[in-house]
Amino acid sequence: MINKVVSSADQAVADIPDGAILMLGGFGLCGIPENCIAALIKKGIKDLTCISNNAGVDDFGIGLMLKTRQVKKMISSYVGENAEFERQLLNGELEVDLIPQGTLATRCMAAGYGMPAIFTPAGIGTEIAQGKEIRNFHGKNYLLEMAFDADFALVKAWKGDTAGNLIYHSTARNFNPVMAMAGKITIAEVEHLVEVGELDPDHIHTPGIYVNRIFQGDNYEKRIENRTVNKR
Amino acid sequence: MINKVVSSADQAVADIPDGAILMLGGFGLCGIPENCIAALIKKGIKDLTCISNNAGVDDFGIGLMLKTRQVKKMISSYVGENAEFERQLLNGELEVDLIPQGTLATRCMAAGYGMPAIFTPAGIGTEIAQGKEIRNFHGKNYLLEMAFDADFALVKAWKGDTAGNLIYHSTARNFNPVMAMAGKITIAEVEHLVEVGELDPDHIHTPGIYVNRIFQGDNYEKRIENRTVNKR
Amino acid sequence: MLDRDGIAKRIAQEVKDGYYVNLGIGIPTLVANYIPDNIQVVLQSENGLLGMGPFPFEGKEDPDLINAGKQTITTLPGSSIFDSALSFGMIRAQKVDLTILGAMEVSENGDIANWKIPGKMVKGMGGAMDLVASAKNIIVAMQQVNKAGESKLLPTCTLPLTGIHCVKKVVTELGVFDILQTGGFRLLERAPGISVGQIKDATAGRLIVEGIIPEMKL
Amino acid sequence: MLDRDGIAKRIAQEVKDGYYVNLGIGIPTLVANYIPDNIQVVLQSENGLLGMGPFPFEGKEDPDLINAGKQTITTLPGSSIFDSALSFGMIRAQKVDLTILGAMEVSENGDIANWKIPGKMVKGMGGAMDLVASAKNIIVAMQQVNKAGESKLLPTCTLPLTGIHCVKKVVTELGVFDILQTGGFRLLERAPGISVGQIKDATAGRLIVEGIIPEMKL
Repeated sequence: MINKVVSSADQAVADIPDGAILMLGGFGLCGIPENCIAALIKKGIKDLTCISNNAGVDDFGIGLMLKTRQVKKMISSYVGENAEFERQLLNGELEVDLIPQGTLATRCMAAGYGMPAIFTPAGIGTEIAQGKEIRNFHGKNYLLEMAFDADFALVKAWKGDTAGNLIYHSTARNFNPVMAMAGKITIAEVEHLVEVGELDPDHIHTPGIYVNRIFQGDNYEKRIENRTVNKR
Repeated sequence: MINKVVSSADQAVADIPDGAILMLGGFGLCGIPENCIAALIKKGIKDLTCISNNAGVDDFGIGLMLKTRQVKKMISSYVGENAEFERQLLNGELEVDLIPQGTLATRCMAAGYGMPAIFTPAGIGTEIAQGKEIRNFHGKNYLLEMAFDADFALVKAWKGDTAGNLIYHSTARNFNPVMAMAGKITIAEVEHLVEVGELDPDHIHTPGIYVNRIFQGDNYEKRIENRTVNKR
Repeated sequence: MLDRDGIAKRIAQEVKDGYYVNLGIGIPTLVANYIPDNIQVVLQSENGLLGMGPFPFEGKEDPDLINAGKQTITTLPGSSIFDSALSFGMIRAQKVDLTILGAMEVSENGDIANWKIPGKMVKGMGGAMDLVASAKNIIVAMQQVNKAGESKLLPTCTLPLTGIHCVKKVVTELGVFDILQTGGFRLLERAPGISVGQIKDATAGRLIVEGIIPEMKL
Repeated sequence: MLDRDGIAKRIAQEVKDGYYVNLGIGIPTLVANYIPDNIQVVLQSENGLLGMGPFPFEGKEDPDLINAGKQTITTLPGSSIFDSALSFGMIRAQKVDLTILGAMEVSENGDIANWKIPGKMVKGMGGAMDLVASAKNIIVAMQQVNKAGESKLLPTCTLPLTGIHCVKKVVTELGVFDILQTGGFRLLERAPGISVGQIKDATAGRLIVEGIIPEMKL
């Protein structure tokens, strides 16, 4: 097998330049590449375009990179509650491209599958369709949407092996597998880095061929955005 | 959960009519729906269109349905060694549509993902491209290929639960998951039918929403087409 | 007049045995509380889960297990997990039988607006545009009248659209309406104590009232 | 003149550390036997496996574990299994670094024919059309001269094509050839004991011979 292990988050993101187009896995605050985000903040690169379903909150996730003014543009489906985000957006300091969540996921998938574009009905009849090609199949209209072209994908998995094979846990899977497939360079951080042979080949969600670098993350905070419980 | 269990292969295929368009999972003789094929032969329906990567061998797999003259048309990527197949084809008794293997898989996937068509470079510059729309993206030509529209998908999994969730074993996975997603009605036969809760949600390859009927198969022969070994 | 739970309770009657259902945020989420025990229903959460269970007991929250509203939840026996692309794949492929959404406006031809108010901070459409463009059966749960007393069942939507020609049924605090293929809100049921006249006054779009309109049973 | 194993041995020199490689049926399969132990290479089998291992020991065959040639094989530590759509997805996305295929004919502009002979029973193209249309680096392993003594390195292919402008390099029993972007077979190496003259006689397409052509080292 091909060994994809790098020693740290810093090393993993060392060559990400100013102005890079990044994908960041996660849904809300669930399954986000916490260590990579911390390393990007430490590194201080600027003018990033971030493709990520959400933009974090003020003090967690991509919100931390907004605070340090490293993000030029967000491509997301829902940006949620984030005061700094709102301030930058209203001041014209931040570009935001809002696109339907399924379109976001499928444009990632298209890149990972080598498909240049896909057809989806999402957005037909809305402002999302403006300027886009519409095509009718079997009586229904679809938008032609292009595969993403991201320089780096930063994903978080539960377990990974040294060959870059990844397994996600529960709904922390979300966008991570499709983004892992879609980056020109894919960087995976994992809670548990194991030797090859420890993962069942049938259980692997992301084959290592899609992963360029993998490292053992640490100090996962795993913030809960909306804690809802039943009383016992 | 919704219980998808039917008592037998016969019950599972009871409403498949003459002339139906079927998908059959498997690659070569590996991971094929043996019990469903036996039930179709017993039922004796005719004029079937079979979308399946291969056509079995003379005495196993879809080859058995060729012998009983139940197949009108095969849509496959490689039909292999099958004397009866060859005889019927040369006599004009059987239609065969040969398409690239990746195109076959992706046209299944497109159906399962609700995408009416996909773009692939496979076949550009060849007779496969004749009459098809070609489109250039980023300097490369792609063919527009349509999602399949199959009446029934017959798949074989290793384990399944009563809610229709499926897990495949090793390379017997092959076309089964994409076909399971692609049938208007999907019928799954499994080596081990278990209760809900026995499968880890993270390990499920085909979510039960795609499966309409599931049954415990029996007497799996699992023929090996090309036995290759190392001497000890 | 129905409260939020009343609307949810009425919508729960639309959920049939064997359905896969996607519940939006807000009133739709409450529908889960009123699904009868004697039918088999599976809830889909578009962040990648089939078989959404109830909230966890305190102390049992798993940050890796949330729903599309980012709430901590649980799985059930028979649940499955998948990625976001497959989640919207099964939605586009119409494997989800019923989608229940909130809305700011619905028009008499089934258009829906529920994601953007010009001049206000826009949070994004999330999965709503995918859901309304793909779902075969969409029921909207909403307040029929806004705080200014204006109807939100309109001839045409005034807000930016989420999707067109997609809403099949609307349940409000006042009643239940089918949206006809040919256009128009056909009144099916009145909320307890609400008259047809009150509903007429609260419907700006074309209202169709045929025969005696029964009061809904909850 | 190289035998089949000789061709495979020479091609193995093209396999670099860190490569993911797809090996076609026939001579390409033999390449696996000659990959040096000191480099890390992963074999992809398009029926859904990364990390193809050797044949199993007798009695250890698993009918559920085969390669694209339907041969019983094994996995290795670090192997992963996936479905056919993802398998061709990674091929189309050019994640596979090197594809080694057999051919009946190759043209001087890199076209390849390897799936169909008119008048003969056609078995199908399998995954070959996907591989040649997508792969960033394709090496063809083939006999340069057929049994009738005719060259199969041609100005243009005569058989139905599998793909166009895709072959980067050809290794035959006589030599190693680059296919130039501008067209033509550029001779890189001679097989042991083979002269440039013999290669010229066996190449119907445009042959480019520049400087001294070394004999290959095996």
